[in-house]
Amino acid sequence: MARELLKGNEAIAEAAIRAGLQAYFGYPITPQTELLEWMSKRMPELGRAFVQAESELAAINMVYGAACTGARVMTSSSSPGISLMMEGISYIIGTEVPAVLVDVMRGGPGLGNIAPAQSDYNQIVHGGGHGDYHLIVLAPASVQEAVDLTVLAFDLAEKYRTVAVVLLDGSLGQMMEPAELPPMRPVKTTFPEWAATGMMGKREKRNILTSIYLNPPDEEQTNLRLLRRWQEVEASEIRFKEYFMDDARYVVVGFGSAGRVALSAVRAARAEGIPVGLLRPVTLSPFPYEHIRKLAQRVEGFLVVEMNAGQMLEDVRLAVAGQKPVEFYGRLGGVMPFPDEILSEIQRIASGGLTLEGHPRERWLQRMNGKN
Amino acid sequence: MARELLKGNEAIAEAAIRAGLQAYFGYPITPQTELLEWMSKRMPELGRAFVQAESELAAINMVYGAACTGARVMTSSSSPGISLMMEGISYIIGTEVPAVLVDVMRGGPGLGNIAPAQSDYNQIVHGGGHGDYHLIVLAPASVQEAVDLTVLAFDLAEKYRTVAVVLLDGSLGQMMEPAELPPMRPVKTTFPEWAATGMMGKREKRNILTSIYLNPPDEEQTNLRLLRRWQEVEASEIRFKEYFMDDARYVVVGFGSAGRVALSAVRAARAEGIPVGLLRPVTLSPFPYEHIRKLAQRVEGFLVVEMNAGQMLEDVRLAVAGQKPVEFYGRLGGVMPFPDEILSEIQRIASGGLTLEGHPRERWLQRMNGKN
Amino acid sequence: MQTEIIIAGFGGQGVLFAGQLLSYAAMDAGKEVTWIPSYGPEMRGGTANCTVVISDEEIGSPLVRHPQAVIAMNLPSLDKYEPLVKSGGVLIVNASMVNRQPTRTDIHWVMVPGNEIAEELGDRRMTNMVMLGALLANLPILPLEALIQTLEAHLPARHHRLLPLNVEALKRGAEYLAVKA
Amino acid sequence: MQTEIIIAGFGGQGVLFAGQLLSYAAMDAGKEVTWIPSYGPEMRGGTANCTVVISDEEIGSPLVRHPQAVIAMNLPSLDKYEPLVKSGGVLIVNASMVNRQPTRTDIHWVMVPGNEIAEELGDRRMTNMVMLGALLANLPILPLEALIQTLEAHLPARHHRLLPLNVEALKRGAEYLAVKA
Amino acid sequence: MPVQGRIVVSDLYCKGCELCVAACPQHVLQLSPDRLTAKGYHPAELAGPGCTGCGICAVVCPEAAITVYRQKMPTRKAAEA
Amino acid sequence: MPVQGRIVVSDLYCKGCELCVAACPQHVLQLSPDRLTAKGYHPAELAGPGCTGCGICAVVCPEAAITVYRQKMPTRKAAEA
Amino acid sequence: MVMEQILPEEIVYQRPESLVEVSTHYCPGCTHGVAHRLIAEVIDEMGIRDRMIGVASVGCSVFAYNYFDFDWVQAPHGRAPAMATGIKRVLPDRFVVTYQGDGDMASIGMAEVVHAAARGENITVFFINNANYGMTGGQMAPTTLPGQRTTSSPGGRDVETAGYPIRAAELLATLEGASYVVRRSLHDPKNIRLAKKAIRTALEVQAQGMGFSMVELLSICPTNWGMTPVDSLHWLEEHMVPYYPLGDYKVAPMVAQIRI
Amino acid sequence: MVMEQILPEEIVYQRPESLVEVSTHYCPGCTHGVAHRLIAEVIDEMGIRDRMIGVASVGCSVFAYNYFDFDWVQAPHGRAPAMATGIKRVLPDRFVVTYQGDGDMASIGMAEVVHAAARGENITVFFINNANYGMTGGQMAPTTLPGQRTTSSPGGRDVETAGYPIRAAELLATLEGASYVVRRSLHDPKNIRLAKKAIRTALEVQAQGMGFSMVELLSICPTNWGMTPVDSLHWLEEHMVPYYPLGDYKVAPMVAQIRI
Ligand SMILES: Cc1ncc(C[n+]2csc(CCOP(=O)(O)OP(=O)(O)O)c2C)c(N)n1
Ligand SMILES: Cc1ncc(C[n+]2csc(CCOP(=O)(O)OP(=O)(O)O)c2C)c(N)n1
Ligand code: SF4
Ligand code: SF4
Ligand code: SF4
Ligand code: SF4
Repeated sequence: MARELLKGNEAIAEAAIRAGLQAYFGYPITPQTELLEWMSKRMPELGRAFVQAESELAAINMVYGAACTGARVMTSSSSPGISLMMEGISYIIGTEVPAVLVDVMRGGPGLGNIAPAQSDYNQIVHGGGHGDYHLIVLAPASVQEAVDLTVLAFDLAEKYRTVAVVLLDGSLGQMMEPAELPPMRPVKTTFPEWAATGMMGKREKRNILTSIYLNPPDEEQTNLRLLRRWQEVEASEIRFKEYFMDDARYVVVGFGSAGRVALSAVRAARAEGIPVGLLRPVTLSPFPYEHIRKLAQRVEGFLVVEMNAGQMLEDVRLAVAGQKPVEFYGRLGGVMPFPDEILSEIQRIASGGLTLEGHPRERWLQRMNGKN
Repeated sequence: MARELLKGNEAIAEAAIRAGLQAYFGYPITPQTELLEWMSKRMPELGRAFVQAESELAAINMVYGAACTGARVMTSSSSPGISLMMEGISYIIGTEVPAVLVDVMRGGPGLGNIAPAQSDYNQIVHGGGHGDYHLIVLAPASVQEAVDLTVLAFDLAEKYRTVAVVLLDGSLGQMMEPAELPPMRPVKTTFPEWAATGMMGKREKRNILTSIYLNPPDEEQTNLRLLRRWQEVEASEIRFKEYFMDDARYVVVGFGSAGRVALSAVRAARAEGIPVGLLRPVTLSPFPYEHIRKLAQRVEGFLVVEMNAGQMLEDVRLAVAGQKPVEFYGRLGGVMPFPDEILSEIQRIASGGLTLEGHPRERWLQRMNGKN
Repeated sequence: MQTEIIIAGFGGQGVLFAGQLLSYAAMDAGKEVTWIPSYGPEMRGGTANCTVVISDEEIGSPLVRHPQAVIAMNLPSLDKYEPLVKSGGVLIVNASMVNRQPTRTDIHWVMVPGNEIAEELGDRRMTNMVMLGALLANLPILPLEALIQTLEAHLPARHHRLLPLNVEALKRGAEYLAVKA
Repeated sequence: MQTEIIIAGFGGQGVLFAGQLLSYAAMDAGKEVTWIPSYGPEMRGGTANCTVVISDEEIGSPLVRHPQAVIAMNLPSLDKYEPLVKSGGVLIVNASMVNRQPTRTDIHWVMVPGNEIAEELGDRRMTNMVMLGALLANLPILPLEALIQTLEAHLPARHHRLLPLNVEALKRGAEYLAVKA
Repeated sequence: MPVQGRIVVSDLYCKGCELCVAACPQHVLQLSPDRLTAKGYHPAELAGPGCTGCGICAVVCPEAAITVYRQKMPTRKAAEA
Repeated sequence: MPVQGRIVVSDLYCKGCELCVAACPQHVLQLSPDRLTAKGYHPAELAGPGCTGCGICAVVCPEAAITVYRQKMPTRKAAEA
Repeated sequence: MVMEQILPEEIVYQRPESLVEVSTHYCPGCTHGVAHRLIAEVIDEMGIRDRMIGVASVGCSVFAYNYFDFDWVQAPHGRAPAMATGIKRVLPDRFVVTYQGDGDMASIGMAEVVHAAARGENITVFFINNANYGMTGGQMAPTTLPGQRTTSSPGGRDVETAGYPIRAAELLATLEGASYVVRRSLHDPKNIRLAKKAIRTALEVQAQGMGFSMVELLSICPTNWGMTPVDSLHWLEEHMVPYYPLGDYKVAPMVAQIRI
Repeated sequence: MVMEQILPEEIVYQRPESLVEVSTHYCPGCTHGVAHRLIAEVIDEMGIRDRMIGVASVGCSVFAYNYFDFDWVQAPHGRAPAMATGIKRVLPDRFVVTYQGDGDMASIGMAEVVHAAARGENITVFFINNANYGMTGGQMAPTTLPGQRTTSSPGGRDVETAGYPIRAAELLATLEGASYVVRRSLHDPKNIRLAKKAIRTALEVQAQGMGFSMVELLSICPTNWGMTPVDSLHWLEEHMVPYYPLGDYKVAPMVAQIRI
């Protein structure tokens, strides 16, 4: 297929459709709305289900219902809307049915604004819903990657019977880039064994999909089963991209848009002869802890760059485990960093600005006192 | 005041009332319901506001509204209900108005069960709502502490204009213990400067309470202001309790009920001559990172005990930063550990079962394979 | 010094109240105490139990795997808790509701026909008090008098007419064993 | 090699479309390209701009502080972006909508009476094409021909009757400078 | 002579709620005074003759515990419950 | 002779939406063909004589941009808008 | 069910096939059981068990899935109509029903049921109105009567502060998308029979793709009302029926044509 | 406002004091502005500006607080009635009003408005029905008319899949707790005057502690409808008014006595 110039939101929508999406349920919210609008046009055209739900709460529960049939389903929203989905996400994972969720993040907290941000990281990656659970989080940094990861999200969600989230910020949702869409996969015509589809003369036993285990030991066993399945995910599904890492003595770590802004900065630093590389986690969950731990053995320090106040930072620090200094640079509330800001952080680090003392967030906050 | 035998849920309710609670909004959910029921009786008796909301979503937004007047307000719920409050919590924090929330945790994910659990730790402590924010989390381990921390929660919420959460598990909500209630404080009759109370001829300028900052740099400044306020909280409000720590070579870390079960185990271990102490964080946020970091310099290893799959564990690991081994023991889905289980973990550690390799959760999961 | 007691039976047999009374008495005696029930919808028409821990110092775990003492108000409770009583501990069985005796030899167990004694007193709801009396006669954590005072102090006024009967039931439970022994 | 272009003006001046056309052309020429708009409700009746980055390799930041080239369709855009153009860069100003000339001396700037030329062509909506033509004449990232082909390829069929006019506008924009120079 | 019927109450389901007893137009049902189900309820039973097989007990039984039998009347078809 | 009035349109508020123009029963309003507000709108204005000060323009104006004046009629009190 | 005697007997009533052969967790006398039985009977009669997908809600009926012998899912509190929508849109030829209490549907789930009705979603909602929250121990529901004592309205529902009960059938009937909205009661054999007819009609509405149907069933909660089951039925009749008039609140013209 | 001429002139209309002297962000001709003005006029007339607390919702009117000169809070999407409840319960003698769009109130916020009404919460809801989601760019709202094209019903609202519009006034009128529920329109001077009267009545209802009041105002969204403001008013009159009949849907007996 040829490359087309596609807007992130629309590219994700079309990629999902081509991945065999059977039903979409969503609610408008900037900067995600084009995704819903695309669906409102294309899904009925293709004879597939589209419902503009009355709210994000309803949308996630429509997804939950449809997911219980084993169909390929998704919803999408942005930060405040995602907060409303937390109960539903916890139920979906507790029921072990597959679903895909797209979060096009914007500035918060509260109503905030509609500018690009990455401040839902913790909410998505570390469980904004109640109970112990993990879900798969894919963080594209380009429209092409958004397309590819959307398709992957469906496959992973089904493989592990869990929720897969495509997590991006508003700028990527609004951006146009050339990308190649996948070929149209046929829509599934069969439903999995476990699904609630009506017995239809095909099964003797009814299927029950639920997340209650009133007896605590049963719930514990369920939790343990989910954890073991998560171990499989961790073993097989960690993905990341590296740039200029061969001889890197410093590593910038950033995901999504922050990662690609960092790429510009790393290139500029390389042009100045600074031996810095970039690690861009593609799966935020499972997170490349082990890879970073090993990296920490050979490099001199890390710079984590995010469009939030240092959320993934803590995961990097967990992985580095005190072996090497970690620094942080973040922009907040819908502000996107420019490459030159990151470049000067890299320069600072390369010229001795590394320490194992204190918390990188504190130092960053200190440096931010001057800004704006 | 004399000690009375009080049920956790009811003790919290009455403590809140005596702390000058002006309005309560909530929705029934086990194992928290007695709290709401107590309020339904006492608040009208005292001529204060009680509303059984139509949902947790409505409850948190009633709290939000009432908090905007500067009144002392609270809601309470349990895990799935708390998930529904995530958007509201993010707004309240973004608007910088004070409110108190009680989460009496139960087994999850999904509908789960009503047995005691601690699996909302991440949701509450690390931001289950969208956007960057911090809130204060207090974790009582006894009815008396529940009483005291409830009162404290109001004071801290007001002092820092944020949300303070009293986080406990169902067993503590249902448990009766002797406790002394605080004296009845008079209800506030004045409202703070910033509150939306109507101008009432007292102000020239209207007060607007909002969480939108459409211009990203404004939102960034707001975020930074909140972060700086959070630094003050971190500097002044960290609380924890220690037992047998003077000569401890191993440290068990556990909060709430898990912490007190661990106390029994630590005592038993001490009786066997094992030099183990207990650290029970009382504030989970701000978390005693620095204290644990320093402890790590003098002890040989840590055992984190939780009624979840290792959520606070990661905070302990962040604090320890690879200095010393950390082990984990957790029970899930509403199962409470017995002291003997923790004792045998302590014994295992004291007899050389410590390593810096791998992740403690993996090892624990391995050990759990045999259980039940 | 710490003592753990589990009181178990059907819902409606007053096991939660018996535990609360014990807890009140312990508190009044200046001890630390925790009372923790099984809870939830499964209670409805099902089994109920509570654990009481009495101690001189801050209490750790409110639940114990191996209690010092158990009152088993019915057969399922006997079946469930007999194996769990701490070696050397006490097991008080409501003989009226079970069809077997305990089999353990490393614990002190007694059979008390709780329902019958209560019915003799004219009120079957007193079974829990009878059993509690029997417990205290076998486990010297608190004097019977303390319990009676507590009952006087904490029984809601509207139930005060039941006080003498409760006291009598406690005493009869305690005596039954004295008599038997 | 990477080139960054910002096109800025009022909403309704077609700045987003001009950027998209440039992006399409870059893509058709086998380049990497990103197009990113300002977005949101503030657009309504307000200002609009987009940033286009064209490169031979994977593009990092889609936003740049100091673009290589700017088309300023109105005065606020001139005020905002003149200081930001990279030293040595290009600034194309819609002379019809501003009342001043740029003051920087370290950049190459040109004044193009976009609206007037478009009106001469009979359609004021062609202003964006005129300006784009002028840009390409000053910034040799893509031949004008490539843009025209792209226009032919991507303009929706229902707008095809507008094609000649668009082409003409592009050319006039490019020529204006040639003439002027 | 009225139609004759009988009912069978399943001990697995019956919870002794007495709704059938109260509803029976012939007043021929009772809770068994001595029998206990495995769950500890006194189940409903026919107290004596007179059941017409009208099925009203079954209509009100929340546990679907009752099977109703009626003497066959070859001439007219029994109305469905 | 009909009552005489006049209106003043505030350039700060007016967005040239034309609702007042369409609503004016005397057809004496227009959008200023040449004047532009700071926000870039052609504001409404009286196009000529004939305004009765009826206030209908103000009733429809979404921006509360119009102040309406009317010749004083000492004898009867003007109805409120 | 084996016939025990060889007599000229016929079975005039037996437990429906669509009910699983297990004892329920409901309290003795609870009319959740009656509602279950009626639904099962109708499903048996229509022969649609194989095409049924139930959506259980949160409330005493949370375990409904243990009692009906067909596929079930379990919804978050109040969200059953949304889940049902999700299922129905993927599998339009299945019968999708929700079974919801008054706390579930009329309190936390109000938005979802209103919008399912407004969309004319081709699902059926069985709404059990027992004037309180049963499962959590008898708190006030949106349907609790004025003055009614519950564990969260200990002085009796005070309409000044707690407002007035919601009549869900009347409310949903205002929606054009709703095709069949009725209220029935389970307090005596006659009304139980009428309830069953309504359940049948509702499922026929769904069978014929006519859109949203809802059957409200007045029900008892002897445990939390603190009455015997028999007294509860009387209380229902005396207090609830006057407040919640039985009847048909919306019968779309095409529905009126259904003959069952 | 300075009188420019010394003439026997009087001001018969001027900008209300309760409006702040700033230009709004609304599109030219948007009747959100008319609704604002009417509310401000009534507040001026009643002299209650000092006791007002507004609850802004999420939609084009999110910044309402910038335009009214009294205290405001800003609610999450759909939750304004819950916030208003919280405020009113703490400060029962203040005037608490919400200002909500149709997406906000009739879609995501359905449960909150229904329950505020059911509780008879002594607040006033101003409900701006413009048949689409303005702020997010003109998607379908629950009030979008059958066949109406929006950015999320590009082929026109298909009632088969998207269901039927919700008539919020009719729906809320079924609730006993609601005291005053009416629908008005802003499409011409006469209707604007009637709308103002309704706003006045609603606030009087609140002043007298009579409970929940809601004024639905049919409104235009020229930007997303893709029409001029003048054409939009005609479209409203021709298409919306027939679907959303103007009138009083609930006037509690005591409210009927209010004379303004
Ligand atoms: C989000 C959420 N809130 C609250 C609960 C607790 N809860 C369980 S059942 C129930 C009420 C059920 O009442 P109703 O719907 O009337 O059904 P009934 O039990 O009376 O049949 C509540 C509030 C929950 N599980 N989830
Ligand atoms: C939880 C949540 N969901 C979605 C949005 C996005 N959103 C903002 S305004 C709006 C719709 C507003 O429409 P309406 O209420 O009709 O008001 P109007 O703009 O038409 O005046 C939506 C969906 C949001 N801010 N929060
Ligand atoms: S109605 Fe059913 S459950 Fe109740 S007593 Fe009769 S047979 Fe038993
Ligand atoms: S109605 Fe108001 S805003 Fe519109 S043109 Fe007239 S004065 Fe201007
Ligand atoms: S609590 Fe009430 S509703 Fe629930 S099963 Fe018992 S009687 Fe039925
Ligand atoms: S988008 Fe529509 S509703 Fe919003 S301000 Fe513009 S015209 Fe008004």
